[in-house]
Amino acid sequence: MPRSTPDKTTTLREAVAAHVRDGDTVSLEGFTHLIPTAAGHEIIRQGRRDLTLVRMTADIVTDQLLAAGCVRALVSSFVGNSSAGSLGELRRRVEHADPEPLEFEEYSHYGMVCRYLAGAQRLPFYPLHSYAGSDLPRVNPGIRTVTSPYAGERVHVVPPVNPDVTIVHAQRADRAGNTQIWGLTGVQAEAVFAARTAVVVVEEVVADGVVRSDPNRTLIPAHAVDAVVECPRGAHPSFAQGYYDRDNDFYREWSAISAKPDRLRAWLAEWVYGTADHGEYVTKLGEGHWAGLAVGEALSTPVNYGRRL
Amino acid sequence: MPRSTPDKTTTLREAVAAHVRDGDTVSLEGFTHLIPTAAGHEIIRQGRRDLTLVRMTADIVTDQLLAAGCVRALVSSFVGNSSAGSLGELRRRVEHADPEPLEFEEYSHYGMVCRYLAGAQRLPFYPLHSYAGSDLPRVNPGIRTVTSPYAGERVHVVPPVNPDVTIVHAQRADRAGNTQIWGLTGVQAEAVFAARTAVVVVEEVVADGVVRSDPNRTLIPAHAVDAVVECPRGAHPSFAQGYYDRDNDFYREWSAISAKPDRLRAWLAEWVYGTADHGEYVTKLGEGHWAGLAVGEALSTPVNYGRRL
Amino acid sequence: MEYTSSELLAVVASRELAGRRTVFAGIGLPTLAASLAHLTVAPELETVYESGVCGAHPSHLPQTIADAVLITGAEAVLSMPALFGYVLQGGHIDVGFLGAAQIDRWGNLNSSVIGDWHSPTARLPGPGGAMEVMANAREVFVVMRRHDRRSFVDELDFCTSPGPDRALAEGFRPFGAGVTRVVTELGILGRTAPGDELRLVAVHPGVTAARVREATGWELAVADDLTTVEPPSAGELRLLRDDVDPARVYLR
Amino acid sequence: MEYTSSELLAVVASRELAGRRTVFAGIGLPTLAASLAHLTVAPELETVYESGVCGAHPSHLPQTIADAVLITGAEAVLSMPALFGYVLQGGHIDVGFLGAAQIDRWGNLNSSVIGDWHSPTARLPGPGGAMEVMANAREVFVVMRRHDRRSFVDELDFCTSPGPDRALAEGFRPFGAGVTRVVTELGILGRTAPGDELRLVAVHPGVTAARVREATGWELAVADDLTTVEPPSAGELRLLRDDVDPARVYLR
Repeated sequence: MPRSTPDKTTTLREAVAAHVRDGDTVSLEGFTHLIPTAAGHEIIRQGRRDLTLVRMTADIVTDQLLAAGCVRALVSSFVGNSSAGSLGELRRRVEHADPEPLEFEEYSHYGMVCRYLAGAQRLPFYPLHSYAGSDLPRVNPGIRTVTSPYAGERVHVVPPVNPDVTIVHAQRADRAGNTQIWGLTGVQAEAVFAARTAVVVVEEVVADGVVRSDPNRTLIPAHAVDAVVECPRGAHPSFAQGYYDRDNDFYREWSAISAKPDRLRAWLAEWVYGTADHGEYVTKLGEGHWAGLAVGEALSTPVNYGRRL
Repeated sequence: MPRSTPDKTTTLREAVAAHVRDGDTVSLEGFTHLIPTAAGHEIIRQGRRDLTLVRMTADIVTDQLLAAGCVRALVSSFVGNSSAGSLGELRRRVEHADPEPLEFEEYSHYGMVCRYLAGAQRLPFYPLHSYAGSDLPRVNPGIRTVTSPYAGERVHVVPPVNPDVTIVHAQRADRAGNTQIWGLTGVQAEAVFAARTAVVVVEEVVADGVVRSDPNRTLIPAHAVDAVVECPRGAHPSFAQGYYDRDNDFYREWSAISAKPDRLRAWLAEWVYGTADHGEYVTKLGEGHWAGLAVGEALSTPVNYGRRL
Repeated sequence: MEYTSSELLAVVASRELAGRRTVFAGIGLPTLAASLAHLTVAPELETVYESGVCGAHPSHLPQTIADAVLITGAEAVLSMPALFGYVLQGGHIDVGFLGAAQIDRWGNLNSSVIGDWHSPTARLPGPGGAMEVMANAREVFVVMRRHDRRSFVDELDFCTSPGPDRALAEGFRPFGAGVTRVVTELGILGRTAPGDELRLVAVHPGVTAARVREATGWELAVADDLTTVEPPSAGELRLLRDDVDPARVYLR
Repeated sequence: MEYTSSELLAVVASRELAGRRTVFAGIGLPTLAASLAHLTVAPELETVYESGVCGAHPSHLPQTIADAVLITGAEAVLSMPALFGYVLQGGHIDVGFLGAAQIDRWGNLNSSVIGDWHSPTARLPGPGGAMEVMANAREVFVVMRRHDRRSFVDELDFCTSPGPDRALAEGFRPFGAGVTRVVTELGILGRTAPGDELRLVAVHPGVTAARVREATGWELAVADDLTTVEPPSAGELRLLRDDVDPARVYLR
């Protein structure tokens, strides 16, 4: 009676080649945790152009995609290098159209979440309470209002976003795409469900039995996933809970790297164009570097799903 | 730096006495799994009246609350004894106003889910695609439409529900109310967040460390919970994944019990009014009965949350 | 080989799942059909249950859509907001199985009441998630064990789960095709797009079109290329009996 | 005992959390304040982070709101739809901490741009979840290290996160009170309800009302019962230095 699950595993190179096209709307999600950096780097290596990038927290990987000339438009709710400083390329493009303008659609965090919720649920809009009195609706015509048919009060709404492709990073999946995430889970499931195509990049592709021992841990079921890529350490410089820690030094360093266009481009030449794939990037960082990001063990107490006797 | 978590543990008798009042809107959720039967029985024992009961799948415990005269109005999306037959008392009240009428508000399953979603998010309405062309909006004025301010299409909406109290059953919680559920999780978290007051009944109150070893398993955080009650086997005749199986024989038996008003009332006299609390009900069923519902072990593979070295 | 009516319906429904990726199944015949399809025409089919289970691998044949054996070993268990909102309304279901007390010629379904909603002759369980399946699955298969004029009616007492024609008439753009297949003890009714009536497309061996028309509460149209259903093969019956339902939970 | 400006701000902010059940905290001073409050005025306070963490029990002082040490050992980690939708918009947060580049007399905040939004002099990080905290927390505390006319402005360049007055002016009924406390290096501004302006309610020892008014970009009103802030006690400082931030991550 069990189904035989399809095998959707592939390489990052093949997944990006097959699913990310020039002009696409691409969502890369991961809130501080599990940022799909390796996927961003592969998009840069393959030279995609005119992308509309959708990402709540536009941070280092966004700055890199901008500097590589991949991005025409950005949809985001926070454009900063976390608390470590600024995104140099982003600021140059927004403040000085240097080297070219950037179309920018600004929402709040929950506004972005609601856009994914509407997209995932095939709704024409999603209501929220955030924008009453803000100047944001004046510069973003996507933010509108609806009048409730009950007490008649108005409420703000945002439109759905349905990315051509969503790419997320996760700890583990089976080969069919059943994806398990723990620690911060952010908006990854909604971003995947909202997308026409979805690629999941994981630290480990695991045996079916591992996933099925804990089906509640599966936040993204196989039918929502088109490709599964095993790419260990693919979230660096962000972190993967239980696998490696955040590279806080690199975040601080990025503010200096990105402050100078030449230095930023030299960094891309060395670390992205200069590496054939994420495996080379990982090796180039060196085992000493990775040892500094290693984490210890804090295992969850197992739960019993039960078995019919 | 750690906070000292508050202790909200109490007995079912005290929780119902403190939080369920005559005339209240009471939500009891649990979709086949983890139905808060023991809480329903305690409401019957304490003789609450004029309740508006909100429950997606109005099943055995609903029929019992109706028969005990606790319920004036029912809000539901499925009124049947699962696939095992009918709810006798409910049918008598709806079909013949026997022994008294029942106000009935009918939604679909997702309509109910959306009412909880709106309630939990403090939204004036929640949009969904279910009702286009159905006769249900003709008999339920709560189901209305809104026009999208984007492409101008109409979409149906439902109003929020904000129960005076929501009671759910779960596998385990800590004494502060951080509640962990696995297996079917239904709409329990949303029903709790939508409520003004929430009572969580659990198979086990566990040590803080058990909950904190797996924070992603916590679906209901402490701040949303007002009372925590340890009540083993409190979901019978429904089941608790990993604790005991569903009592399918009792489901089938209920169709016969509830078919006759006298027999139903005799059942209540013996099993609810005739037991001081759920502990007595469990004992009265007998260890032989419970042995038939026992389940074996199927443990989840632990995940590593990591520890800073 | 001899076969029962349940076996016939399960086999016929399973064949209709060829090439489908996801099916939203209820308990009983739909679960039998989906399970048989795994072993025959659709090995990679993902079965989704209203309770939140995706990709179940049960140790025993489930007795409810929420049976504990569906959860243990499943690929994913989702909350109801995710299941109904993201999976179903999100458009991820290829085929939804539904039953009903009444069906009309456009595939509209009644599962709420017999008689008037406000004072019904018989109060039925109601919509559950059927309305959502109808509105959001790409197509819907109905399995009705009994084929008679009480169930196949000219006019529904109440329309619980409307097909796309009724949605269109009210100015809403439907997502799915509504009911495309009705499998009964007498044969198969089919329908391809909004605007179509259900037509008799196949009869079981030994059943005439006239007998089906007689059992139907409206003037049932018959397809020009009416065929006879291929009876369950020995292989299909063996799989159904030995692998899918060896304990004879649903096969009677 | 001597103390730094950071220690002063953390201690003063922690005292304001007395009796509160839930606080939505950012990293840095708000985290220090909440952690100190656990040990002093609000032992049962639940700290909630934008990242989804509820009831953190970190082994080390966190460096970001998503630091791995906040997750391991936490009471709950929620998805962003649950955190923003159920917890924050649902009305479960008593106090939200916010910072900003600019604040005006009604407690409206700018964190988006200096200059015109379409061609800014300086592009700042933007709203993040600040707009949601402002709209949905019962009250908001602002901690601003620097108190000067560049930050305390007569008119915002852009209103990112509006207080309830601006919402009311547009016909929306606000949920929370907006900014009720602004703690700075010079003192404390306070405000109780929509319609109120921020007023100087307390100054730090050695600071005059005139100096605060001079550093504020609008005609700052001064409370009749202006008080002097009680300096950090030896006990508060010891807890802050030895228990809350022994590694001096934020205390400088």
